[in-house]
Amino acid sequence: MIKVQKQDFDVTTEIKNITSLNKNIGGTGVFIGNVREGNNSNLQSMTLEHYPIMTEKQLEKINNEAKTRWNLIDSLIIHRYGKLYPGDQIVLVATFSEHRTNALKACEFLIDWLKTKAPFWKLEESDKGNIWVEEKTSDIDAANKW
Amino acid sequence: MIKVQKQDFDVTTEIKNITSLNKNIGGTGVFIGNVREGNNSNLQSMTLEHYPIMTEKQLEKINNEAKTRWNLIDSLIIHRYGKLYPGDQIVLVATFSEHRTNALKACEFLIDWLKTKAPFWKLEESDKGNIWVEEKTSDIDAANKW
Amino acid sequence: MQIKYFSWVKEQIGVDAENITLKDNIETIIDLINHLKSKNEKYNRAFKDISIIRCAVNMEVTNLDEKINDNDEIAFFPPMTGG
Amino acid sequence: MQIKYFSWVKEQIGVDAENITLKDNIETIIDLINHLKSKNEKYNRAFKDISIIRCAVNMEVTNLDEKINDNDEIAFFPPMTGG
Repeated sequence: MIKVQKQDFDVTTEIKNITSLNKNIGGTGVFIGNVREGNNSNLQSMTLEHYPIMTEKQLEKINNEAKTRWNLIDSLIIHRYGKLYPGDQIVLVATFSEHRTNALKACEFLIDWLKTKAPFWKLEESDKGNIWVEEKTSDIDAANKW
Repeated sequence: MIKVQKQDFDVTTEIKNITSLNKNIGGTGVFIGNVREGNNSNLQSMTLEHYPIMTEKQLEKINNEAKTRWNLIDSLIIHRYGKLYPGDQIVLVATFSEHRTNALKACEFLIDWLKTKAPFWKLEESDKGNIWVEEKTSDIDAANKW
Repeated sequence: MQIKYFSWVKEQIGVDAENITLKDNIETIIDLINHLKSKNEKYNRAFKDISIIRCAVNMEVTNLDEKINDNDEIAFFPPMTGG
Repeated sequence: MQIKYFSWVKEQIGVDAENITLKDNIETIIDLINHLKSKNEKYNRAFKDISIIRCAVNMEVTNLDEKINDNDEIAFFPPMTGG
């Protein structure tokens, strides 16, 4: 399942919505991304812009790719947009499988692909002014390894 | 932090207890293990026995090993014991880092090591009778790869 | 044809979307970019370094040599930074 | 010396813990196992296949040739299945 939303999410609720439906889920892999305050720049806020409809299409595509590659009972991506503050949750990836290996690998894959293939752009508002976050070489490498 | 307990845990509460203390956490890796009903055996319950005090010592040791190997801001292991039912949560591993790679690798490591190095024994109560879960070769291999 | 802009591409051009009618000599995205650059300095600046421009045709990421036609939705943006 | 048993080792022996006084000829864990096996059939059955017996001395996992002494806490159990 895919959710692109402005509002926050509750990890327990989101996970139990799925595990309560299937008692054969033995392993759940989860990744949560938060806004970091940063060591030097003193971040005040971060605004996530996205490309509505294309975002949902891309997340759906990435999620389906994970389901093709690993034996998953279910998987979930929640990605927020709008203005967020240090400590706020940005993204949730959760993968549900009978056994842990599939869940953990798929979880890592999903967050790696989201980094470079989900149409979001991050504007950091800090002491240094407003700066658009640039693509990282390490993220491109991480996406390409799959 | 290590918790060995009979009672259930709430994932959101456990994670926020840590992320609320440090706004430089950018990535949280989580693994949740649940009791599986199983495909054939129709599991009724699972009783987890453990070796009090040694359990805490071992979990502490494993957790410290993760902190030595990866750059983590914090990490948490909660392991339940006692009688559990299909769908119940057994174990929570959560790793907190500035960036996702450290968190995800450490999370995978922790659950791999817990499988063969934490003094728990699982008794499955099903249609087939009461059977102690045996060590899996795949778990030994997973632990040895780190 | 509708064109959408995101992130600093949008900021430099000054609008988030616009409609244009394709001229006959515009067959690919790169033709479209050259056409836009000829309009004024804002476009010229936004598209100065084409290596950091990504584009989508009908919400699918494509290369700049992709053929386009009048009822396509085109989008220009910097590399994506999701997650 | 206190000895603790877990899982099916405990079930087969019939107690979860017991105190014994070390005899002079018992120097290692394997000596202790052989001593226990000589006591009765329950121990004999529990320790029949030594390859699936794990042990800890003072809550540290060790090998069966580990030296032991009278104030150690020894534990016998099958391979651990945590997580």
